[in-house]
Amino acid sequence: MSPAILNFIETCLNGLMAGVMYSLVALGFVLIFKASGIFNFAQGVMALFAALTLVGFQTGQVPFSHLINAIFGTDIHHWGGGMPTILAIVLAMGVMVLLAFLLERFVLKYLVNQEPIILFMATIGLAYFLEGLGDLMWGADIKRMDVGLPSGGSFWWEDLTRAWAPADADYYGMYIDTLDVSAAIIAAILVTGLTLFSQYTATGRALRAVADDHQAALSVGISLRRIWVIVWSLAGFVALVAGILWGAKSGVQFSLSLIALKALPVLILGGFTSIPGAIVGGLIIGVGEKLAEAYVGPLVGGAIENWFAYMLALAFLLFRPQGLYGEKIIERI
Amino acid sequence: MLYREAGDFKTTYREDNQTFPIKSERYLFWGAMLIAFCVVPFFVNSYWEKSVLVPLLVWSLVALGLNILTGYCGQVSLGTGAFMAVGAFACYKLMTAFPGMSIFFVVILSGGVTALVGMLFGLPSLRIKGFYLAVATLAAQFFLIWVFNKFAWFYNYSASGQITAPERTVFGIIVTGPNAAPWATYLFCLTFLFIFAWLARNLTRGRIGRSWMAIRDMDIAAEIIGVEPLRAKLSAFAMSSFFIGVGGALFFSVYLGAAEVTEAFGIDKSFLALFMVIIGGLGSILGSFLGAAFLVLMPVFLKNLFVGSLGWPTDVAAHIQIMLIGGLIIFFLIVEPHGLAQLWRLTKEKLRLWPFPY
Amino acid sequence: MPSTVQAGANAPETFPQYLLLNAERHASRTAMRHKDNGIWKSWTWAEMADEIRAFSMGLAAIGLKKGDKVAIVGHNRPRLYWAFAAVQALGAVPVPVYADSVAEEMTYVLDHAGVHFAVCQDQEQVDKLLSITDKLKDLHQIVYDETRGLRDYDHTNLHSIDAIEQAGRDLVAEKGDADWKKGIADTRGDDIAVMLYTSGTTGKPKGVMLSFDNLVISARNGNTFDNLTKDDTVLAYLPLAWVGDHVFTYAQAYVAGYSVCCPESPETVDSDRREIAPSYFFAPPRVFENLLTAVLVRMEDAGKTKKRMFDYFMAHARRVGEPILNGETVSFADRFKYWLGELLVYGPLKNRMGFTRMRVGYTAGEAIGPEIFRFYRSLGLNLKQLYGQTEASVYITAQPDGEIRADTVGRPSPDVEIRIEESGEVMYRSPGVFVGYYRNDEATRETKTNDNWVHTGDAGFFDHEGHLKIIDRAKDVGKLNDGSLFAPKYIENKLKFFPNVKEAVAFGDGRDFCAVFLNIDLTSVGSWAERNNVSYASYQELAQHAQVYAMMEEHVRQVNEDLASEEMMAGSQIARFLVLHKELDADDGELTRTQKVRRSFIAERYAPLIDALYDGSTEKYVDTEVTFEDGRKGKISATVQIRDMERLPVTGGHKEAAE
Amino acid sequence: MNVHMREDMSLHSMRADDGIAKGEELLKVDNISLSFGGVKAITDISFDIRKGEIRAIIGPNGAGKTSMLNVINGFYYPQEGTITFRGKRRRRVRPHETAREGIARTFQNIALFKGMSTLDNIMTGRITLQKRNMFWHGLWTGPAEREEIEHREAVERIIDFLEIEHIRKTPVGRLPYGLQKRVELGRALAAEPALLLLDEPMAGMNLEEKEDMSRFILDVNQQYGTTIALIEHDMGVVMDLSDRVVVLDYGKKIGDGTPDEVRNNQDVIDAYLGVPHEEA
Repeated sequence: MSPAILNFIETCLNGLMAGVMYSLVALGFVLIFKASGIFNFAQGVMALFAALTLVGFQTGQVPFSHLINAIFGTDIHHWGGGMPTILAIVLAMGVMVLLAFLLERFVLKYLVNQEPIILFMATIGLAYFLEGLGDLMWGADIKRMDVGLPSGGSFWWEDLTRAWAPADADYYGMYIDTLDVSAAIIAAILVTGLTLFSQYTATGRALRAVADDHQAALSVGISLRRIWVIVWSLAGFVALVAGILWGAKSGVQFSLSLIALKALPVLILGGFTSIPGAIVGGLIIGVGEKLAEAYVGPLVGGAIENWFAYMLALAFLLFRPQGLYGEKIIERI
Repeated sequence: MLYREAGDFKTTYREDNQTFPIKSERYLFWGAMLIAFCVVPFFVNSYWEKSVLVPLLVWSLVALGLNILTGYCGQVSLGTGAFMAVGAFACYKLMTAFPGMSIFFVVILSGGVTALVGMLFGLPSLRIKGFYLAVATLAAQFFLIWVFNKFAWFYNYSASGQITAPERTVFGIIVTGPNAAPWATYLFCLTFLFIFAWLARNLTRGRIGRSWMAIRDMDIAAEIIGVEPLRAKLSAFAMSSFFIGVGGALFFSVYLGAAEVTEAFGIDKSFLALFMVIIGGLGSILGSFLGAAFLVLMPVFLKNLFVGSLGWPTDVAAHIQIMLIGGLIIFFLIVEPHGLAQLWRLTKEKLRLWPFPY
Repeated sequence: MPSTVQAGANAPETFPQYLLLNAERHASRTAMRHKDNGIWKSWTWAEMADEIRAFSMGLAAIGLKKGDKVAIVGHNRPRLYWAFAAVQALGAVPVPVYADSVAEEMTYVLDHAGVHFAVCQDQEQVDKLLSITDKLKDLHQIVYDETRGLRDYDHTNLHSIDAIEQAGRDLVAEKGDADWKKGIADTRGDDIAVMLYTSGTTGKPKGVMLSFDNLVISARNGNTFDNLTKDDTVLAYLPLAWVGDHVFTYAQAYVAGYSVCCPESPETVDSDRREIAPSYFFAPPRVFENLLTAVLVRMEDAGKTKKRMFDYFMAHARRVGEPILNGETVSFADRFKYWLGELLVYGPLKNRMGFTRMRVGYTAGEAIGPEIFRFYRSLGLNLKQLYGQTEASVYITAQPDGEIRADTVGRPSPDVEIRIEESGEVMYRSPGVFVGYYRNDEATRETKTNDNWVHTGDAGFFDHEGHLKIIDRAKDVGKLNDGSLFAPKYIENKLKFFPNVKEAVAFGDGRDFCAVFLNIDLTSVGSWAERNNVSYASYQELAQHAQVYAMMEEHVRQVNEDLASEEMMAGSQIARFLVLHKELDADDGELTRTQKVRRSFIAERYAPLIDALYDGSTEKYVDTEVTFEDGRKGKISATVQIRDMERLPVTGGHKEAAE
Repeated sequence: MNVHMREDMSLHSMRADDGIAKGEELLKVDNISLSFGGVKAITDISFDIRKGEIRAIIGPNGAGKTSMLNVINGFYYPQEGTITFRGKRRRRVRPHETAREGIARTFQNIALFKGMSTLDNIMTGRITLQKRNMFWHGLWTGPAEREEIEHREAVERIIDFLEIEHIRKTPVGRLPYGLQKRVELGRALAAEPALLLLDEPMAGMNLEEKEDMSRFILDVNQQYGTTIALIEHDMGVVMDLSDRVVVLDYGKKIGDGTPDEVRNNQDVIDAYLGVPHEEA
């Protein structure tokens, strides 16, 4: 095959990898929207917060160290010993579940049947709150996320693909980052796990029931509050995984929380309520973005990455306002 | 308790339909205007002007604009930051291209330009609603910021990519640029706010206001009784962008002086504007001012509290400030989803019904 | 614009003449307002005169002539008030009728008055009249104000006021209003101004004929008595056919020139009163009573703090309010606390009730509970009592500012002479005395002596300050064996003003002492029992409960203290009382449908108990037949306790009636 | 002294007269068929509405009454069939255009604007008659305000007509069901319609409220000459109020004529008594 086609394949592959990352974040949105009708804008910040907590535990950082120093004039930062990664992950997951529990008790309980715009606003408030909390607890400097995932180029793949090109072409094989590969695998595992969970387990069915109709779910005895704690913990778990993968890729810093904005077009394409939609949507956006960057970018001055996804979603919306999988909206009067 | 309405009856529809039907409130309003226009300018110093008054006035204007779109017409928009940027850049280009033109008309014209851009990005609202529309406006936000960043023509090919406001005068008084007197900038912004608040009041009291609110409350029924959705939604986008454009122009020329687009007009500005409208109160002009005041004054107050009196480092103070803002927004949405304006209306109603329970 | 009046130099004698005068002197002042379609429409005196002229000449054009009777049926509407003057300008006589009365009631009145024309408000009234035209042989023209629904009625002798006024305007344009004005100039003081039918408590309603002099002079005296001027405003909300409304919103308005405001509809009277805030307000006690209960009920579900504050300041007002209003000396601390109360409670309360600008307020028609009367005065409202009758053009006695008592009706009004017959009946003579009852000379002779003194039918006496006290209907007043006056209603009213006493029946005429039956009020005594966890199985058991008797004894003792303070009544203090084991009920014939005691029936049915009262026994076994709600008959038997009360010596003399 | 409003009760002060005499055909629908993705809501229905009459459309639940109403006012566009209104054949239009032609309606389950008061809700009915553009409204004092007052007077006459003065300034969300229905009728009347579509105006009302609403409907028809298309279940009401009746069942027309003709029509009796219906 000619280098041009190979380059195209390479961009597509990278696009798919990025797409998986987007659908991972989008998954968090879908979970919460399905179960509580809340469009959780804070999913991105939750990923950042989870990542910060994980790194904080790993490196043995003292939480709220800045605040303590400011109040008592002390100067403590670390308490010596770090923590094995697995324990750090479990602890971080524990913090996320605690966060979910507190959230349900102090916020969601009061916002039960508010209009969607009010709920949407509450999650933006939550995003600000978590961002401030994360910085306050673990400090705002950029941290390195290392959980033992392989990273760096995959030489094996590079040699294999070089053989596909004709000998004389000066083609040096495709560059695939192993981290992306492992991320894709983890995401795939997570997605299948979640789909199985929601389809076949009792709580999964309860979760889908609540998503359809709160009153109906309540009437058959499903405790709305328990379901919400579960859902937000699941979203916290997805955020943790996303935080790890994104953190490993581009470091744990504020820009991590902006991935939420990336997930929006994915949700538009895939529809807010379907898990497969989130996955397919993520892949489309990932590939689309990379291709646009590669082929359209140079014509208009490059860096079109951050707005292209929106334009794509917008164009898509104008033809199918209810997204990929949503049913046609019939207005009755 | 304070209201003595007995004997205050209306003999014409004009009286019945006026902005402040209750006599004591009319006096309260005009008294406040007198103080704002004639008393405050003498006492304003550069600290108060720069960090409190001018941002309050400018942000009130922006919040008012967004309230017309989201509060009165029910169209959620996350593109306020970008529309402010359009206003700012239009103002910059006009100032540099026509140095002779008075800053007053420059600001109005840049508002006009923003109105056109607003209508353009309002077109999707005809087919899509709610969250989907919010995403469409997000597209506008990122696209416009990218355009102002990428094409150097907008910032006159300056090396730093920044735009700076040259000095301009109104009736001979310097209003923009470094050596503008505090009271001049204050009065300049205040006049703008007064005119636009009066304009917003007039638009929302008659047929146009009602067609917007009809679209907001139930757009199918509104269409069936004769409200043309295209005209109503686009006029809301246009008028809202006009206000935001003027706000953006003043934000750049009078308040910042110099601005770099991604830093000055990012997505956080859109969120800030939306917070102001929600906390202030959707669908109320007073709500826009209350929301703007709350979100402009609160950080200043917190900064003074944490850094000033408690002496904490600024970054810790900044983090706590963000936390508090997020927390307060959630608190408000729980306690009073209809915002400060509703709290004000409830207290007023309680006072009028005093001593009887509400 | 009607030109100047040629009625000669002397002051106008009739209302049409006042109309033309006011059109001159108050040309641009507002005469009448009406809330219609959301806003208050107003007419100046000049405009009103112009409208009335057109209306009057239009009526003349369809055959209304001097001496005809014109029925006026409807709620308070500007055009119905104009009808009065328009009709009087032609020398005809307006006859207002209660708008809410059913067709049959209206038939008797309209037929008796021989009505030729009828001016009514809307389709509802027109239908009522059309349904009884066969019984009214003289009625041949009906005029209506609101055209709603009347468009396709047969218009041979049915006209809209718009059409009438248009015809009138054409006539004025054609040949001017000279002869109309001359007609007004010819009207004299002694012509009949209006005919008001008294609501027939005693037999069929009688048509009271009041002349212009009656009304104009009474109105002039009334205005000077309370210095009412052209700057005052009045809310017109009472039935047109009631003399109170006619004198206050028509007669005195024309004489003083103040403005009259008609509410949008009977349902919106409260909010309209708040918007207008009248400076001069007149209402029967039941209006003040309903307002007070509305206030107390709404305050019940106010927040705890607000309720405590309200009670605290109301208690303070009850203690200090009236003295401040009467200008007596009050300590600075109390005055300051009252000022605080004005800011926090009384001011807002008056504002909500629309009384902020009320300078003078009157209540009349029946006795007002002292508790209610004191409530309004303690708020700083100048509420006064007035005693009057239709036959007297309202004014007989009125309380002057500064001399206000809870249980008197004040001094004789200007130009009114009053004397008390030896039977205790109050007689009066005044310029306001009515001409006579229409087509009922025999009743006129009975009520009015030939030298113009009028029998009020009420018994009363002057207390030591010269204030008249009404005690009872004349025919019910009796004598104790020792000759002292016995007025059962006066004693019963005093007892019934206690919330725990629902009904009381007094006996004493032709006996040695006064004795009383008492009926407890189940709701208030029941809630008292609940609060003090007193258990009771039935009404009968509660009524005979020892603690309830003690409570009743306390009430009777207080009434005796009251009576003791007036020599005339000291003799009829209550010597013995018992609490009836059964509620007096209209189903058993013991009360009339309007809850008034049927004395003779009770005397005969409870004869054994009455004998027990007077034969000194301390208890009496009795069983009485009762009809239950579902009509079944049953027997209730009980041994009823009888208590003796000691009678206090005459304390008389100290000013304030016992608290 | 303020100027007095025109006292005459004529509502049709602003809408141009359409030159159709009373009793002539105002609206004609021919062979209308409407389906929602395979589900046939209406099949081949034709009937006409004459000017000045009260035309009832009755039928059991799900017979396609409301869908037919939505076709008449342009909310749905039928797959087959033609609609001629005032002699003009109607092409594919948006609902707000039919409102401008003079078709107003009330809704089966109330569609009032919760964010506004009774007065504002009825004023929105005037939107098709108000002309002043954005500029004048910005200025307000002057022509825009005069126009607003003129329309306020017309709305006040309607408020007076419907006897709802006491709730003029209350938000509609707080009103009881019966009053909300009356406000909705007020909003439709405010548009001074040539054809007024009433979708079950008396559903969920007690006897007294029904009598009031019937009186209002009759007054509107007689006093203002408004042609009314009425959907109603209560046969008693239909028989008293309507001049002619169309009976629909399973999306087909099974009866058309005066109330008496329809009452004795066997198909109608079957439809209402639930005789088993052979599938179309």
